[in-house]
Amino acid sequence: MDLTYSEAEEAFRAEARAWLEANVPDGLASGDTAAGFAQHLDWEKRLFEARWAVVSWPAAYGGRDASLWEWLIFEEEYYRAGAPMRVTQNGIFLLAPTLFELGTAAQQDWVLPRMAAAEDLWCQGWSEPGAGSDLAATKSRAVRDEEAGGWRLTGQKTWTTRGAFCTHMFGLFRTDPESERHRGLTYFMVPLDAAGVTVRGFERLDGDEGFAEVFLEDAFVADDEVIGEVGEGWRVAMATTGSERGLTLRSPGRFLSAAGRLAQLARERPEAASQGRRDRVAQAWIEAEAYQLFTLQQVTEIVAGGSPGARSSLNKLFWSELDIRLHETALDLLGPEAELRGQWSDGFLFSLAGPIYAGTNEIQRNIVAERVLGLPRK
Amino acid sequence: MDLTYSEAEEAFRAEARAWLEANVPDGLASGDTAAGFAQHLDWEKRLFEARWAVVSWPAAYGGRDASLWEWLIFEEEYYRAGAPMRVTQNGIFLLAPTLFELGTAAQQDWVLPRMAAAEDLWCQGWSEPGAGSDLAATKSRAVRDEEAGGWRLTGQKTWTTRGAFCTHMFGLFRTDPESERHRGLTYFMVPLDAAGVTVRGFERLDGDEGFAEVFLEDAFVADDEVIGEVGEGWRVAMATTGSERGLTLRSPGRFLSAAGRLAQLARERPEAASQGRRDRVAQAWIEAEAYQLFTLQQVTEIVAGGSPGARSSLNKLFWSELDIRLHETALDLLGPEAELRGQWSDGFLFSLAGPIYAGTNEIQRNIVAERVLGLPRK
Amino acid sequence: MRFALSEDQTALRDAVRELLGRECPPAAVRAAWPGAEAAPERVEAIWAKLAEMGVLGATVPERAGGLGLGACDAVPLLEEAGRVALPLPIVETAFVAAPALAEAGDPGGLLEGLVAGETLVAASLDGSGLVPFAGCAGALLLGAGPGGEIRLAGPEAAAPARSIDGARALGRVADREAGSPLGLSPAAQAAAWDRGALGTAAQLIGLSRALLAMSTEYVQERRQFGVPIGTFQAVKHHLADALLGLEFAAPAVLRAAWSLDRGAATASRDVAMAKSLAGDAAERVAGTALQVHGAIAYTTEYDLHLFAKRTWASVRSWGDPEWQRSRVAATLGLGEE
Amino acid sequence: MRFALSEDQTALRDAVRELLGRECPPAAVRAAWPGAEAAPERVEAIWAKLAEMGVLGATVPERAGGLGLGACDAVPLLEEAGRVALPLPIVETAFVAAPALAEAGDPGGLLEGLVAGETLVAASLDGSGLVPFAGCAGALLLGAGPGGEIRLAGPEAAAPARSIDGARALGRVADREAGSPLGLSPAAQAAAWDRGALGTAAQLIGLSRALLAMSTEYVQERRQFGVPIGTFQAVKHHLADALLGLEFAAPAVLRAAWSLDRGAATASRDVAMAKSLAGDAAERVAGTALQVHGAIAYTTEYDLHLFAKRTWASVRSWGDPEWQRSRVAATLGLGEE
Repeated sequence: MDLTYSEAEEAFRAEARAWLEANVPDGLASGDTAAGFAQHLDWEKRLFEARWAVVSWPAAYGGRDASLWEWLIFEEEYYRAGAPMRVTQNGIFLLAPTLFELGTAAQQDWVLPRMAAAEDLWCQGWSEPGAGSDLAATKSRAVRDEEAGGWRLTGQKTWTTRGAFCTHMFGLFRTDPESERHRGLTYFMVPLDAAGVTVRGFERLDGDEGFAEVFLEDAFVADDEVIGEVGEGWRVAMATTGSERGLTLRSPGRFLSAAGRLAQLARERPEAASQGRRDRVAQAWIEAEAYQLFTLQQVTEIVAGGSPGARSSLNKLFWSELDIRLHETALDLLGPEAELRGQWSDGFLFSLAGPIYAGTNEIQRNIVAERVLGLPRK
Repeated sequence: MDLTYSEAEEAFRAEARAWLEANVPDGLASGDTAAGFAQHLDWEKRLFEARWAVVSWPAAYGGRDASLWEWLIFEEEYYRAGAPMRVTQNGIFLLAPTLFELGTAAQQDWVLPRMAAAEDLWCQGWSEPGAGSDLAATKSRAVRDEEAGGWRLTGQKTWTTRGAFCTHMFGLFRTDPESERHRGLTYFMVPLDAAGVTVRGFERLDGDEGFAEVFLEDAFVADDEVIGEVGEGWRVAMATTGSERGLTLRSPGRFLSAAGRLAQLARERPEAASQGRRDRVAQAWIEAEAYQLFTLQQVTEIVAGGSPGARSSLNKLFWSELDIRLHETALDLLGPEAELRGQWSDGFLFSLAGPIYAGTNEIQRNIVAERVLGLPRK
Repeated sequence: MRFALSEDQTALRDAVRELLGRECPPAAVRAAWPGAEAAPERVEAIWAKLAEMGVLGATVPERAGGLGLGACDAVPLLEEAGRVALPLPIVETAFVAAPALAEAGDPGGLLEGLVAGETLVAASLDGSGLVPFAGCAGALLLGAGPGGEIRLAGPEAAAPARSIDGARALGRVADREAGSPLGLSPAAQAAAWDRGALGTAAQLIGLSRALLAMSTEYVQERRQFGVPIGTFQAVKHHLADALLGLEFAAPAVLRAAWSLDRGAATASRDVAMAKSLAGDAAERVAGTALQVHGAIAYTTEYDLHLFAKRTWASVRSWGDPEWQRSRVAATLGLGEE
Repeated sequence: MRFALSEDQTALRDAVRELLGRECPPAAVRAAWPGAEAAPERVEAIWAKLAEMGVLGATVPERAGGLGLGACDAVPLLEEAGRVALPLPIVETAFVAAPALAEAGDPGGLLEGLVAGETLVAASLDGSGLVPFAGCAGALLLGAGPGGEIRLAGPEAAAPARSIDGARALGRVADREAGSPLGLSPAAQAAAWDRGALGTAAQLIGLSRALLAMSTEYVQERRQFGVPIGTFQAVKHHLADALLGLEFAAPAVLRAAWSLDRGAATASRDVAMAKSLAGDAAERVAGTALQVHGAIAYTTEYDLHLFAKRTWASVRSWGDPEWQRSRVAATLGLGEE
């Protein structure tokens, strides 16, 4: 056991903290509106210029070759400083890990630096109207265009976060028309300005245009936009969903910061903070700490060569349900003011998506029961 | 809406209250021990002599022809007076409704008065080692003995509450050896002193010998001990399980009384009753009231000719989980003293059985979803 | 003993249900949101029809042009208003302001217009200064806190505020001295609070019934992994639990109405119990509805959010569940430390 | 940064796990119940073997005959003691009394016998006067309340009391002046309380692991409706939730041990967090274990109750979860009203 960071790590923290304190912008509009997205892009570009956009990536792609520990430290400081949610996160946290693992050198060299610099903006194309939790039900198809050296994509993707503001999309398409379920799928990167692609933004629960539908009709994608082998898309995608559910999207820093703000709210409203509510504030704060400790244990295992595997479903269950409880407690402290639009009510609406996306919590519980506890599938 | 009782009903209440106040015994030993059972039998006989044992039955069987409202009033007064759990309840509340509905006049005339008078003591023989929630998996069998005019019973029943102290058992046996699941079962009444019957008591969670296994080997039961048609046992039993889950076993009086004692405990221990705990005490008390109100609504429907049907699963879910929460709150108020044997810890252990017996709460939730909300089975 | 609505009560409720089902589909609720494409006239038309049926004056004495009905008659109607997420202050106008104004001798001369559907009255008695439906009201009832002094003010006292539920037309009154005192007795002030809390509880029951019905329908249509998601045991149990809370809250709401009508000593406690049970049940139903719908619930293009947001706002209006339980605790001798 | 046991710590833990797995099967736990058929010698033999391995003196300084180890070394061993529901005061003797006596200069001259396994010490510092394992102890540590004065008394100070867990050999001390003060500093008194709470938290983790393992095994064997009940989604989700609580409590227990060893300013807070998380997780695991087992869990002939009853008793010993959270709340500036 050694729960201290090294001097070098503490120096890294100090550098990050100082830069963030000096640079974090105040009061950006929501990154899920057209105007706000532009403001966020500006912030993303500043992050990139100071080499804070992708700290764990190689220096060649704009990163700092940071260790997992340093990545955790950066995330902690990022949220502690009140910095905004990353509008580039779907590329950085979902597509990039796949490229690092299964992309060609050419793909890595072309896509990653532009992603880090927020020149290309990536959205994910997982869900379809009939395929939400059930990704294997993907119906969008890709037909071989031998002559042009690529594929013609047709179908509809939906719930693509910030799709209306992005330049590229990644997702699965069925390349073998005879195939069923997990077989015959291929993983594509799709430029959204290609002919035959139409994007329509639509409103999320909080009123922002945070979602989009992407319609494809014979849209051409070249061979070098395929990640991994043709027909192996399911396996390729699983690498990404693993990291989506795992450490990356939900670093402890976010919840530690939210729990700290919750305690602050309770201190500011002693008349509303009955003892029962103080108990819930303490519970939320304890759970944020517990999530941090669980993560430290998990990163220790990863650093030692282990892999969280199905246990990353435990992360997803814990943070997503903690996030809701934490925000509900804040709303209860706010009482009649809870319904006012603002940080807490918006955060509450946002938190409600947690148990739904990236594999519903019902599916995560199945995974924990079957793959961690070893219960029979059928 | 009329939430008042009539003058006659209030007079009934006054009579019951006066008699109970004068007669309820103090400090009986547990009715699930041999010594305690004898004390309880004495109480049961006094109840019968004063015609309070089976108020809703016809006078000819020892009852008072009480209405459902009067029955509720009696139950309320019974628990309010701190009177003990009824050791005769499995006969009165499970077997008797079946006999009233499907028994022959001869069976009714013979069995019911002796049951009311606590001369015959009935235990239920539903569960078998391989058939708990899944009653249709019953394996115990009955073979026809044409000559003797009856059946030979062989098999094993288990979890029969107070079986070691009872004189008779009712339960299902497979009369058609070729049959499967719900078909080919027959409902028998079995004298436990019959040759070939062995009863072995065993300990419940609270340390009392409250359970028994009943082993049958070629035990003879005459034809007139069959209720309903041979082979129709499932249908006959369902009438009983309906009332087991329904109003009868868990009248609101029991929870109103327990919630009142919980509030008393909180008043007596102001130092332990933090505001958070007071909130839980109030919640338990509110839920006991809600159960009472739900029941009044339900009885109104029944009196008007309706039947609760699958909605009785809502009763079971609510009272069984309320009972646990209520006792957990008491244990939290008691703190380190919670582990002492006594009314609250015994009540807690007892409450834990609630979500298990008479159809687990998992099965009850399936019933609510499928038969009340109309969701598809498969 | 008879715990059920009378035939008359059922008939009136069914008529209102039929009216609102026809006149107030989700599109009408959307029309009440700021910047809505649909015409707000649609919303106004509903109010006129409710007035025509006598609903707005239901609890106003007959001598003052109302129907002279009680809470047991009105509460089922408010449940129906909840079921369609009616974007109008029916609880505040018909169930709080109308009896309060009648009791106070109608100082502003509003009652006739109120019963006729010409004047909408918004109300906020919790002292927060946040007034739902201030944006569409012709008058405001403003309270200093539960059971405290109540003042009557003009709509100009409120500035617009942004609610998560755009159809609430939320306003904020900064001036605690706005308007003039109604001059109600403490008992009438307490009754006004109880009526607001009970009416909101009834609306929450209706909202929950709508959300549960939508969810039950959706899980039978939506297929994943080759089967309707309603066949999954986890989905079944979520919905069973949602129904459970709702079915045990609804009778408490009706009982509180009965206690109010009878002037029972326990009336305030019974209202507190009703609002806390209804609030907790509704919060659970809304959460469950979102979860079983999955992503589709998470867009405003789907109707679910209209009902869920009204629920979240209403749960914490007129006393949230924990506050209401503290009132019950006090009656159990579990006072403040 | 390295959040994991060292190789030495793991090896010691594995050795203790192996020993206890062999020597302390459920039959040995049963032997500790009053009126047990099995011989109590079986229980005594386990203690002797733990002494032989050095476990009882693990946290005693080497100069006093111990191993001089820290909380991070000891806590995994206490988890193992929980895993087998060891019916002996290992937390109290080896983790509370041993360091406290060493700190106090061993006034009763008990330390040598304690390390050798000859003297068992029971402890109760919460001021309730209820002392688990008083019935098998040679000495008692009695506290006036969390962090309060601690006295050393003989076993005759306790009269037997009846616990739901017969193996706890519960005693009750009526005389608050029994024995004589140990003369510890306030800091040492606070540390003794923290160690008791943390050790109990570790035992709860072990108990929960055992209960969860039993349950996971049982639901794969037990068939109803023609399939193992572990295939039902409701059962799967119950067990997944039980694991979830447990997996997020266990690291907090280890972190609190680290904080104690380092004398961190946050040590008491970290212990409070650990005990509250472990207590809530354990209560949930025990309830789930009972529910998925069904009727069989409800008889004392099956072993489950040995673990469940120890759990229920331990959750409310050394500060229940809510009390522990109030300590955390105080560090967040959310003091008493």
